[in-house]
Amino acid sequence: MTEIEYALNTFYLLVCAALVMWMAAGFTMLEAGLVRARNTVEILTKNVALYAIACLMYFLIGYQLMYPGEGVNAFWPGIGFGVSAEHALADVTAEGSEIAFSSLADFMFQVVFVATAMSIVSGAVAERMKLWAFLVFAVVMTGVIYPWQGYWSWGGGLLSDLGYSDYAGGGIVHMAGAAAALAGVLLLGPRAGKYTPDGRPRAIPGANLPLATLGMFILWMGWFGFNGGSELAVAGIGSANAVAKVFVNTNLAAAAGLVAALLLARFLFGKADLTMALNGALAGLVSITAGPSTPDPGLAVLIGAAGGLLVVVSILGLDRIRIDDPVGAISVHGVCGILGLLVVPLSNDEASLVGQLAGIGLIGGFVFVTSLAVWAALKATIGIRVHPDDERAGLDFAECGMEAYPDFAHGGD
Amino acid sequence: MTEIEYALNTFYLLVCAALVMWMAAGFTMLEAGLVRARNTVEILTKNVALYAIACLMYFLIGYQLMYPGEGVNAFWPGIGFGVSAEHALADVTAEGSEIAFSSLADFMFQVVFVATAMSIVSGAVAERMKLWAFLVFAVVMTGVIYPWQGYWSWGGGLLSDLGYSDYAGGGIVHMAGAAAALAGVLLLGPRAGKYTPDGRPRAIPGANLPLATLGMFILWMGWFGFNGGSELAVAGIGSANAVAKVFVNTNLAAAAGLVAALLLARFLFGKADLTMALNGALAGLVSITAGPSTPDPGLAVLIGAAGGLLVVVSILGLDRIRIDDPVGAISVHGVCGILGLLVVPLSNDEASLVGQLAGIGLIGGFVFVTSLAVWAALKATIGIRVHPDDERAGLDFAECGMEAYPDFAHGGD
Amino acid sequence: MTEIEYALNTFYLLVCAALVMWMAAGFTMLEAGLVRARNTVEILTKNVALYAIACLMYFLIGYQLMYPGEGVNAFWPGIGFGVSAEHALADVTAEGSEIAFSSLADFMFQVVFVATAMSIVSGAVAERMKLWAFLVFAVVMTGVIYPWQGYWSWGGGLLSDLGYSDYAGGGIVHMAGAAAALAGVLLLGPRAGKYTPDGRPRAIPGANLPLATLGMFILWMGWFGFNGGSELAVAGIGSANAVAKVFVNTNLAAAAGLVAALLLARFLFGKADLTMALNGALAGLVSITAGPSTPDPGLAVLIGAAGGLLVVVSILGLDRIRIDDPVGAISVHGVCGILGLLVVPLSNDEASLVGQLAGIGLIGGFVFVTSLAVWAALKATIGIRVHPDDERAGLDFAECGMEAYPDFAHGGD
Amino acid sequence: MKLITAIIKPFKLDDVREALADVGVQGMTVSETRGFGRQKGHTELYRGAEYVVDFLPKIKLEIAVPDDQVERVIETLAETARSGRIGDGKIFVTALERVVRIRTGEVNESAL
Amino acid sequence: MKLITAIIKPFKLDDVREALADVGVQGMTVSETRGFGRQKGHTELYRGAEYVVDFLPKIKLEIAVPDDQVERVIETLAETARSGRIGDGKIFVTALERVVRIRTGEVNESAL
Amino acid sequence: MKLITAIIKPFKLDDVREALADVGVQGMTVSETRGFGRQKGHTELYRGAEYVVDFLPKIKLEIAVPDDQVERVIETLAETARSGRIGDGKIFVTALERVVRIRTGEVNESAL
Ligand SMILES: Nc1ncnc2c1ncn2[C@@H]1O[C@H](COP(=O)(O)OP(=O)(O)O)[C@@H](O)[C@H]1O
Ligand SMILES: Nc1ncnc2c1ncn2[C@@H]1O[C@H](COP(=O)(O)OP(=O)(O)O)[C@@H](O)[C@H]1O
Ligand SMILES: Nc1ncnc2c1ncn2[C@@H]1O[C@H](COP(=O)(O)OP(=O)(O)O)[C@@H](O)[C@H]1O
Repeated sequence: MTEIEYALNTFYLLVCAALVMWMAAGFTMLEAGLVRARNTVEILTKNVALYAIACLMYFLIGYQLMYPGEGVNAFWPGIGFGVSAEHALADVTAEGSEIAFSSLADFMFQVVFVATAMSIVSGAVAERMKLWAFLVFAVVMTGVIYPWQGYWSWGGGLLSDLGYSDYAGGGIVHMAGAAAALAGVLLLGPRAGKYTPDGRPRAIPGANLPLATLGMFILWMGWFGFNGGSELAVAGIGSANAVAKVFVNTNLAAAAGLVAALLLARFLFGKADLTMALNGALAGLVSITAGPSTPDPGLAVLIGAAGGLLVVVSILGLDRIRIDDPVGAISVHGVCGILGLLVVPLSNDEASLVGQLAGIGLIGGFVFVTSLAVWAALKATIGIRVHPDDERAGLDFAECGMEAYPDFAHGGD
Repeated sequence: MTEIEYALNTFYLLVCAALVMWMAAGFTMLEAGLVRARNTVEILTKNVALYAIACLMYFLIGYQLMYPGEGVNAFWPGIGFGVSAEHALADVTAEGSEIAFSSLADFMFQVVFVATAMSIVSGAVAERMKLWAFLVFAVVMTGVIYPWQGYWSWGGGLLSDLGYSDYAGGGIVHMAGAAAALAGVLLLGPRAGKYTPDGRPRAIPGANLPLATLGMFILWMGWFGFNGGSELAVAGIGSANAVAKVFVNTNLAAAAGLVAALLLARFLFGKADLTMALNGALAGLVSITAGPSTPDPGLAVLIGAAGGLLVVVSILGLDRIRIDDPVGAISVHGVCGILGLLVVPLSNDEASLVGQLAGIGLIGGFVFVTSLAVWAALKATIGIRVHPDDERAGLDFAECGMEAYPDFAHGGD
Repeated sequence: MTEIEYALNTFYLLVCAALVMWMAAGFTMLEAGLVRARNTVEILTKNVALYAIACLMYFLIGYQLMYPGEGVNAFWPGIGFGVSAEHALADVTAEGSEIAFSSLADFMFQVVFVATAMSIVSGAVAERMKLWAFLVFAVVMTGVIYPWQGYWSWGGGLLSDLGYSDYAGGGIVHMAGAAAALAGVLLLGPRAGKYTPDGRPRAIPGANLPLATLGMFILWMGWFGFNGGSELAVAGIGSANAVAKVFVNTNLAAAAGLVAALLLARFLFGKADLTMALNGALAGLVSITAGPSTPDPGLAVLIGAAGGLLVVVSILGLDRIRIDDPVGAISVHGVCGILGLLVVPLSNDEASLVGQLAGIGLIGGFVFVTSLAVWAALKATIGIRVHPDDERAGLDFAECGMEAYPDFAHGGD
Repeated sequence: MKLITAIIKPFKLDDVREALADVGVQGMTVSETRGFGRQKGHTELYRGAEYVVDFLPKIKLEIAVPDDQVERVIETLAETARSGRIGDGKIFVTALERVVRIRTGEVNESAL
Repeated sequence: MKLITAIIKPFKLDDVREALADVGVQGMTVSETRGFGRQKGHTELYRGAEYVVDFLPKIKLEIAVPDDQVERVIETLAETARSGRIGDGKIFVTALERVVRIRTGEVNESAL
Repeated sequence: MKLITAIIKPFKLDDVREALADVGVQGMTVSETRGFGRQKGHTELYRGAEYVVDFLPKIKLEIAVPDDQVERVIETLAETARSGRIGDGKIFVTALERVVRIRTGEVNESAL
């Protein structure tokens, strides 16, 4: 590696990290837009706090857990703390050195990924979960559960050898986040009033759709960093071309997901459902995340469109079986995360369907089970659900003592 | 080109593309802030969908139409599909090679420009146009009209030889978008209630000025990518200096436009009109877009200030002649787009007034006439204007079946 | 310097400048969220205008004042106009040249810093100051006061030799902005109704907490440019590593500040106070700004946490002594700015406590006194406080003639 | 004195206000409200789940008038607020026992 | 005819509306309002400063009914709006002297 | 029993509420509303086009009181809501035929 290549790669990773950090704002706005006004402060607090907790926990123990260098065994990485030592000039420029970027830049890029995984959980359990129970879960998820399974693939553990291919984390980040969310939702139950006594889902419209739309745009923009940075190098013709392809495919998959979801919703509901279009774009993004560097742009369009269609069906389906996910996080990140993993072999010879299924089973299973255990422990101790009166009146007063929009008359009860 | 130069240029183009993509969010927030609450979901849906459509259509046929390599003739580029082949290492590093960046990075940078042009249309026809008619127009505009005229200048067609100079698309993107918007507005007519029976304009205040302000900031930030990326190279001292100058001039022109519009509005209206200040900043940005790399910063300030003054006058003037443009898009992008083209020869010897006038006439005329034809065809078939009852009650229920701010009491009727 | 190094450094500075420009949007949203609805248009107008004024004044005289090359003496830099000449290829690539980036890129990066300093003032004087008085102050502050004291340290003046170390401007930018704000607040007095007749502070909740949260995220993101760009070079292994460390420390300090403030507020108030968490993150960011490149990440966490605790105490304290600062700007930028300066010697041998104290005294004293003089002059002439009726009814109609949210019923009086 | 309360369609407000001013009404109080009646709401879908918008936006006017103005005000209201389509609204009349103008302390007819 | 005004807890609105429809009420007007009464509000802290939320969200229903329906409507209201907890609200009855249906000009009972 | 409806300036609400509590009023219902009267609105410009803000923000208080409290409440209202400037508002008094406390079913004076 020359100095300038190392420098360019490092700068590129940092720019991408800043973009992924920005996704935290995207999740926050998306969720704040899709809940009712009376639960808005709580979801804002949850989101800013989870990002901070993720950064601190991943710094404390997560990063060394996920990238131990040499793990204890293929399943268990062992314990470590802090970040790795920075690279010295001589090591980088040594003949045959493959050190491509600053180790702190690597940490920076990795730390924002765990925050993303955690943000996914936040939306699914919105409008009824206790804030502090959620934050305790965030400590465990970002410090242990996420990095542990991350070790299996990106850290050199057992999935590395099984032909599991997950370029930017469609499974490791998105499906993992969704699995933790699903476990939480199952223990938590649907929001009060979400279902009629005879079990039909009721609409609970989000309070601020411009915010939700802004959130989608932020996520889309941040995803250029999420996927584009996952090439981990840009300072050569091959890697620069790869990054460019990832940008193009990411953008096209999102566009196709949006249009597909918009059209399907139009067909099903007779109107242009904005929230489904937003979810469609995100579905397209998630669907391409496991393999954005191998498909031709035309295939990326198809993958994104498949994600956009699937997400609508999944949201309707989960709603029907009483899995109440106010923002559609489980469908977007879980269902489409799986879709994205399964289509990787279409364009990537190094991936196998078996390997992908192994990854889905191992990551999904591990995160779901460990999360369920943590949620259950929380439920048994401090409780995970707010009091019904507080849920009806809104979590904002109960948990945060303030309103999101105090100057506006609004229909809370 | 060395590998590292190619890599840096490619990365730079991708970063700029991400910034321009972000402008889509800027237009969305700006427009969502300047319409009434009851038309907000519709304008959000329109904006997210048009961005997605622009990406897909430009991928499908627009890019090859605009950059056919060898066109059929100076006027008609011929038909092509998809993106170009990526560059191989050997070609890039060959002696005397001028291949400066990844071809997919180029596509990525180009595709966000067509989305910008389309976003301009959206605001002008707000609060009364049918959503689906608009989206059909978007298909034609982004797939054919925009790339066709783009071929004439950037693609090597007839304007290339006439001394027409348009660095970042003040005419090709902004004036073109405004011309399509004007054609639509003329066929559509003003919003119900916009004029008193005796023809005086009535105020229809926008529902959410913080959003509009956010939109302006997003656009300003994105414009660094829009103009800054249009140098198409950064990996040398000359090009790096040029990009830096473009950043500085873009920023100063916007600042000057903002202050000039604020002061003029203060003088005319006796108060500090925020919306005029926002339009002033955008006017400054548009005015410098056709030539941000040649003027000295001092001249950039003057150009921006001229744009800021002009936009106020233009908005008042169009309002008076019953051209109802809720967000001022025609004034900002059309009128100031023309201003920007006309001042290019002041600092750029390679541009001539005749060439600029030719570009204005050809691009403006072509886009206006073809758009008018498409709008007219839509009007004659599926119709372009919503039912008066739906317009009064707001487009959100009629087109999208939901409200933007359902939790807040508001004055819809 | 090689061409490519120069180019990469220039591009890096421009990207960082765009991020810092984006902070203007962050301050705007933060402040628009923390004031009442009836004062929102005014604060939006103030913020967009101050950014524009800062750019123009710094271009006109500020930049040459701050970086005169050779100053008249250690205290007074002398007068100059415009920007510096751009570097020629030969000069850059000359043997032993230390020219690392485009001079216009340097201007671009510097100009957004003065805007940041000015934005700090805006929030503290919100909801009662006359718009035009504020803008006149902005002209003096950004054209003269800020650059004059900036000359002492970054420009080579008297603080350069005193061992004062301020990597990214914790004192020069943040404490300076807070000192100007404090002077204004002292002359202006608290908002009507902020204190009970017997002097106890009353709550005046902000109207739109999602906006405030968005503002915090924008600031956090922009701070990567603010601190990360202040290394002023990235194109070598040493500088790339330094920038990576700055990113990591900036992010961790913010995270720690957020969590610390959230926990302390929970302990004091019994609930999760979102606005304190937001201030805590910003406090962490300010606290690390004076020295983000020297502490180990663990120390950065501690510094950020200290900032987060301090900001809560400071906000409560200032509130008690009737210094009414609606957004907490003086605590965040002033008090934590000082904290940040004082902890630099912990990890940086080149800084001394004496030097830091000298900087705090000189910069803080100079900016406070000169600002006080300007505010006093304004008070004596055009007045700085709006009429009590206008304050009660909200500044928006009085100063801007429009409402921020006209479609929503709201409780203005 | 009577208190005349009218529930009207929001878009009629400006016309009504002007017409009332023309017949000498010098003051009124206006509120946003929602109405439920023969005019049916609409069923919408949000993310596939149904919801009924059955309370439609209406404006409530409250106008205190001296007895001799009652007829004229009711007539004017009924005429200008009428669109002829279902949901035009109602006028309710109740007896007012006393009126006080806060600023001056004047009472009854002179307080109007 | 009477005008029945009920102040109820917001979450009871749907139940009340349905029950009223069941006993034949064909129209009503609904407003958001805030109530102050025996049900105490709560004290909150915003950035360390106290504020009291003492006006609690309530819904106001206004229902014009012919005399023979009054009892039934009041009973239905009282039953369905009751949660048994403090703050359930009040029902007020005033005399209605006249009602006009704007659309048709019908008056009194036939206007309801 | 009477229903006292007062239209007041919003910034007077806190004072009025406290003064009413002092004279023994235990409950009231408050709404945001807009008033039109002698107090003129203001003309503004939005992007150069005129618009008139002629409905000014007001607060409506509704207070049901037993007959023997009527005078005191009216006086207290008039005094504390008075700023002496145009637009201070009105007090309207109507007869209340019946009051029900929903929680307990109590009626009339004991329901207040
Ligand atoms: N009995 C009632 N009591 C109170 N308000 C009523 C009553 N009936 C109707 N309204 C109000 O009048 C509005 C119009 O009534 P509706 O029955 O829809 O149409 P119309 O008046 O044309 O017959 C309703 O939306 C409601 O606000
Ligand atoms: N005297 C009154 N006049 C008008 N409204 C009242 C009065 N007393 C109570 N209310 C309304 O009824 C609501 C409930 O009253 P409250 O005293 O809290 O409980 P409860 O009715 O169960 O005794 C109040 O919030 C207020 O809106
Ligand atoms: N005839 C009326 N009927 C109902 N409300 C009225 C009437 N006249 C005035 N009001 C209400 O009282 C408020 C104050 O009245 P206004 O004439 O402006 O001042 P003042 O009461 O000081 O003479 C108005 O804004 C309106 O809400």
